[in-house]
Amino acid sequence: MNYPSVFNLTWLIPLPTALAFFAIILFANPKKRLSSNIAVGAVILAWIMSWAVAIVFFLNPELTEHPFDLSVPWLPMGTITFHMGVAVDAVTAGMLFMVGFVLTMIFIYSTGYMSFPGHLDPEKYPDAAKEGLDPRYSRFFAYISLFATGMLGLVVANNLLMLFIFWEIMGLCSYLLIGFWFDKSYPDPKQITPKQAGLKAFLTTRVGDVLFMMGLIFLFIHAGDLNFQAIFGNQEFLHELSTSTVNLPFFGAVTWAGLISMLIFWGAIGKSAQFPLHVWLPDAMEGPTPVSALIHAATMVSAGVYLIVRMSPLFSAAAHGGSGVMMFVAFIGAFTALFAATIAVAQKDIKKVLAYSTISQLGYMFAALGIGAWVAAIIHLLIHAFFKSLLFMASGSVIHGVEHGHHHVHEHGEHGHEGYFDPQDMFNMGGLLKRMPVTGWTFIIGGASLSAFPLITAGFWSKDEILAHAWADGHMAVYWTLAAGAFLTAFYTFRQIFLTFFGSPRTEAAEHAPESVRAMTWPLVALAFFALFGGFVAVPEDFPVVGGIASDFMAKLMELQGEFYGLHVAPAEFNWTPALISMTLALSGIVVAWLVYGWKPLAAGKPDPLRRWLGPIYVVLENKYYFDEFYHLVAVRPTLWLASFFYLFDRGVIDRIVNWVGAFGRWLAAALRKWIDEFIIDAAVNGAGLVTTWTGAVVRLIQTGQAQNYLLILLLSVVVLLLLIPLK
Amino acid sequence: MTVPLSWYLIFATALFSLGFFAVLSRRNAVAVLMGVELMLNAVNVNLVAFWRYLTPSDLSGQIFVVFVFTVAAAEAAVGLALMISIYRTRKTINVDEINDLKL
Amino acid sequence: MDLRALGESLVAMLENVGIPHGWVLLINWILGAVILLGVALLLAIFLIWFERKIAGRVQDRLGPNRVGPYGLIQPFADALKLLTKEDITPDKADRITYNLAPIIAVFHIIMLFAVIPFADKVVGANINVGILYLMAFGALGAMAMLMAGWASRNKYALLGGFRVVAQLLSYEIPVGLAMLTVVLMRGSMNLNAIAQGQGGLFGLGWYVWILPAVFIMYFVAALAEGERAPFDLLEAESEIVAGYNIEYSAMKFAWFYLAFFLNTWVLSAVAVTLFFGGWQGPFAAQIPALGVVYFFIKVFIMFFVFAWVRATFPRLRIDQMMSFCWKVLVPMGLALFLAVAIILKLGLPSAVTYALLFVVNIVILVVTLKLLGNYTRDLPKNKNKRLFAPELPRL
Amino acid sequence: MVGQILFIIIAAFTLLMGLGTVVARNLFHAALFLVGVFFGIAALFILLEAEFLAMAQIIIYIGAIATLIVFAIMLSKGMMGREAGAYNKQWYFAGGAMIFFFGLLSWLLVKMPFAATNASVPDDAIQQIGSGFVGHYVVPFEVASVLLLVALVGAIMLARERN
Repeated sequence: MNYPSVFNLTWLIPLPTALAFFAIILFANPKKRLSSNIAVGAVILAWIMSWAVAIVFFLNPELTEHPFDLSVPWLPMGTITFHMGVAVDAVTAGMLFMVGFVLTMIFIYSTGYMSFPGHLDPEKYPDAAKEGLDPRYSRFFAYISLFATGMLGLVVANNLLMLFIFWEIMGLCSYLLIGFWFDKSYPDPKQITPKQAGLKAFLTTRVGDVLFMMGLIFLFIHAGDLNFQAIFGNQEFLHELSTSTVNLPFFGAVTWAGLISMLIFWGAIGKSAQFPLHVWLPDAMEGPTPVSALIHAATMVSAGVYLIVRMSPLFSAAAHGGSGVMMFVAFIGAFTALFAATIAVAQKDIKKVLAYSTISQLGYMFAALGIGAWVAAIIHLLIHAFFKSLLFMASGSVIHGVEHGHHHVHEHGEHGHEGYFDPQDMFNMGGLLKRMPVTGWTFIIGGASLSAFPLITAGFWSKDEILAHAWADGHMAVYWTLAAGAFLTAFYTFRQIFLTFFGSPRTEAAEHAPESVRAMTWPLVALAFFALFGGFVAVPEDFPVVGGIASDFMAKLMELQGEFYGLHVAPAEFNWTPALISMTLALSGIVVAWLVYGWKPLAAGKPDPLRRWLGPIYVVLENKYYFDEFYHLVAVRPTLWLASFFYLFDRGVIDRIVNWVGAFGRWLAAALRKWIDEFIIDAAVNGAGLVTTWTGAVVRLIQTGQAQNYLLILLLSVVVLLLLIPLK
Repeated sequence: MTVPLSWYLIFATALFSLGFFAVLSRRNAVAVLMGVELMLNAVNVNLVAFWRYLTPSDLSGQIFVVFVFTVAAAEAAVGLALMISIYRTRKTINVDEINDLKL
Repeated sequence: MDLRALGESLVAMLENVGIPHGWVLLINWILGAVILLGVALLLAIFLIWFERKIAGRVQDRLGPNRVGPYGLIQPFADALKLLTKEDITPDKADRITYNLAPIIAVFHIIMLFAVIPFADKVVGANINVGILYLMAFGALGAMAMLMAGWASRNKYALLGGFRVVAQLLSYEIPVGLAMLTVVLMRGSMNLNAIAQGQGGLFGLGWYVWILPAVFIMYFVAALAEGERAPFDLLEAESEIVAGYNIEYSAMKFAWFYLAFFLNTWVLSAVAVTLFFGGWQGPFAAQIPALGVVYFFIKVFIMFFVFAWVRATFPRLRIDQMMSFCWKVLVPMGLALFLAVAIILKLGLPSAVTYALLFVVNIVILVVTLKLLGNYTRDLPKNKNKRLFAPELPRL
Repeated sequence: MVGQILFIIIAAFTLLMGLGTVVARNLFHAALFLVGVFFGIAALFILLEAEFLAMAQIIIYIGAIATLIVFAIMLSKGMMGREAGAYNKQWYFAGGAMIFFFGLLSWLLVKMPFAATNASVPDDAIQQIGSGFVGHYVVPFEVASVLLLVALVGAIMLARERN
């Protein structure tokens, strides 16, 4: 198979950003603008290369039959040599297309966003305040460059070990970036600070990652290799894995395939913030908004979905072997989709709504994977990344604007501190569409796409595909759960839009909010393009009217790739019933949102009307079903209690034993010193010293200190050695 | 290939011996350095001769000669710099007057 | 008429006489060497006249015009004069080295003639490391001048010798980079193969169209390698009187003079071979003798440009010259080399590759000139900076 | 036959130059003799059909190393130390040892059997060397380049005037 030579660039894709990371931390750190220029330049290079690879792949669908794979030996381990390398198949190409572009947009956006933050005291950082940039501006770009390396590396990796390494790099970056403003604190002690949020995210995902690594180890024991094509190209091996069983305590006999895929799925649950490990993602919104867009919407959280997509042959083998793991995936996905959507309804923080919406949308993807709708999951993954990063970045722009408005009022208006002002609270906004037209309209486009506004948005096509599959394959429970989720999605999205952009400003800050700088608005426009038209790569062929004129090349490509991996994904037959139901639900969600928030805009200081209507349910939703409190009770408290118990045990029992042993040893040593040390050892040491002195006095005569003299002796020794050859 | 391999080897041995003699007995450090260069060249001749006569199809011999070139270049640069530095502090580069190895 | 036939018939003739093959080859080689030597010496005589004539015209004079028609015999008269002059060797000079230096100076240039392809197959030694050979024997020139400078026992000569090392070794790097880029382009170090690779109608395949920036880099560096103005710091009479050859007189001086002109001619010949298609021209493939004609025409045009530059530009300061090499030419050369290597590795169709190479060359050239311009311009931030001021890092 | 004569001429020339390098009292002359040795070795390389190495030998040894040595000698007149003898106290002993060493090694080499082949050099030898550097020997090649860089920086640091 001859590959287009541009594929040789693949292994270079993660490199520019990695170099940028080192260049920034080692050299460019003191120069803020230089750092951001390095990072943006690197990511643009990566973008160009990834698009080159992706587009060449799209133009040659026959490559799905021969995914590109390039390996070099890496770790020799006994008889097995571990290879590292890169691979390109349709999934990789799609991901490269999305990741490269979104990363670039977010990097550019960040150059505008990371201005001097409101929570810092300008007098403490005079230089940074004068420049108007965050004091840790360079560090931010170093981190996101490293993050970009992790994401691009994860996408192009051709084996699970490399994938895991990049996965963990992203985990580290996520921790560093969520806690980026680690010195920020709030007047309310119960509100989570960035430092705590970072720690929480890191520890929560760790639970999933440990299980994921166990899955990897089991897989490696069985396969002896972690290369994707080596594992998935080997049908016999997969079959064997799905038939051989292992006895587990509590669970009884399960197949190896089922166990491994379950463990790996837990990794994805942690990374993609699915129930029950979803708690970290909303709090991760404490990080800067580009980070939320980058990590917690477009790329990192979708890595979990990507992982399951990659491992699909294993999952389907497990399902064939009678394991319920696919059902579990579908259940977790569908449940999370609805569950997170309900929480999103009652949030007042503009980013938290989006965070829960992300969890919910990832749930859709997992549900799709669980019912075997492989193609629909990937397409929704790609399109979701575009519109969700758009939404996050637009919300960041809004926050920026409101914060600026606040400062404006603060400086020019009355000088008294009127208490803590939360620029992220939607109830402090309103009427922003007039003040920030670009942000507003792009946000509305993204929101429409998220709510699956029929026909003209990308989100409609991808989400509809999932629902159509659920209906066509007879997964009614999944279908109705997701459909209910779709209604809620439309509702909370437009609740957000009406609260933020329509009506009249509810605070002075909102009244004076300026439009953001161009570095921030242009990426929004670029992403809005994809949020609107990105869906036309996967319009079902038999969809009335539109199907005839739009394209579905991406879906076709993914189907071909699925065939190659032995996954038979037939496109769902078009059926009016589910399509009409989902369209109606989406539109009615929008209408309900308009009736509640748009018809009569909320006045300043008024509470959310939902609170009156839903009563206690609203309180439960507002508190996220008390999950944090529950975990605190179940996991954190017992751990702390155990720790203090062990501390006391350590002090009372173990330390005492150790001290006794020590005292005995000292007594013994004193006794021995008196008898053995003085008469035997000291005498021997002194004797050795005397002998050394005497020998040295003789031997020093041949030390002349002249290198040539020593060399001569060396030569003579060589001559003697040579003489030994003929004498032998 | 009318020249026997042993001629090259004897030639290289002679050159090596000359170089080694310079290293052993010249007083001036620059002359010692030149002796080292002679030795390295003798080694190169051996490498190339063995390559040509024993394994002409495998070019590792030539590649090693190139590595010797690099090392020789580095050696000359650092060696001369050392001599200049030593001359600056001790006003001599006569090797037998530099006997700091002896305490 | 086929020039190759001449050599073959000679070999056949000698073998018919009954001389063993090995000796015939030896005789053939020696004969070829003698012919090349003759060509080189005659050429030098003509070149001196040519350059003096051009310099005269540029400076609004007539140039040599007394001896012979158009002054053509003038160089012979000069040579005669130099031969009859007194041959002085300074008292304290190192005699052997002093006398060896001019010999090596001419010898290394004549050695270079061996690999220049005058026409297809009309080459002294058609070796496959031709470019390396050029660089290797080119480097010997520095040695000759160093010897001359040291052996004269004159401080100006010694200073000239130092300048030789600094200048020639530094400028060998851009010259080498330019040659390497061409080698990369052609995939061969054989000079004849490089000339053959530049076919195409009306010289469209010449590398100068594909790699214009590389050619410009080569040309500038070749000016310095040939010790020609504006880089003739080695014999800057206003600074070090006459540089390394200050003590030389009579015929020994003439040797240096000869080497200087032949060096320029060889540099032009290499430029023509690498960038202007060598002997390529209409019908050169059918009639090899035409190749020689084309080659000489091109080389003389190139030589004319060299002479033109020499007669026109003033001399640079030594620190400017060194910084120009290390801060402008070397980075530019590295960038070009890298860019060409990457583009060739992409495996695009050849037309696209050539277009891309051209564009990249122009871009690198423009960027270099732009940076250069920014340094030269009288900007406020450049107030306290001299152009190419030698700033050593404080460690 | 011609090859043998050529070899003898070149080898004799090279050894003579080598002797000159070792015995010349004037360091500048020794350096010039050294250039002669390098030249002779390059000629031997050509005789051994290693043209690439011959050219590299001239470029690196004559163009760079010898020039560097000559330059260093010219720069530091006081370093030459003419007043004292050229050899140290152990020179006669070293000379004897060297002659013995040479005789012994030559005898061993002549005695030792080497399986010389008559195979010819591959046509694409230079290409093979090139691809060897970026293929099988890429790590040593990179290490060598780093070594050169380190030597460059080190030499500058060492030779710099300190004040």
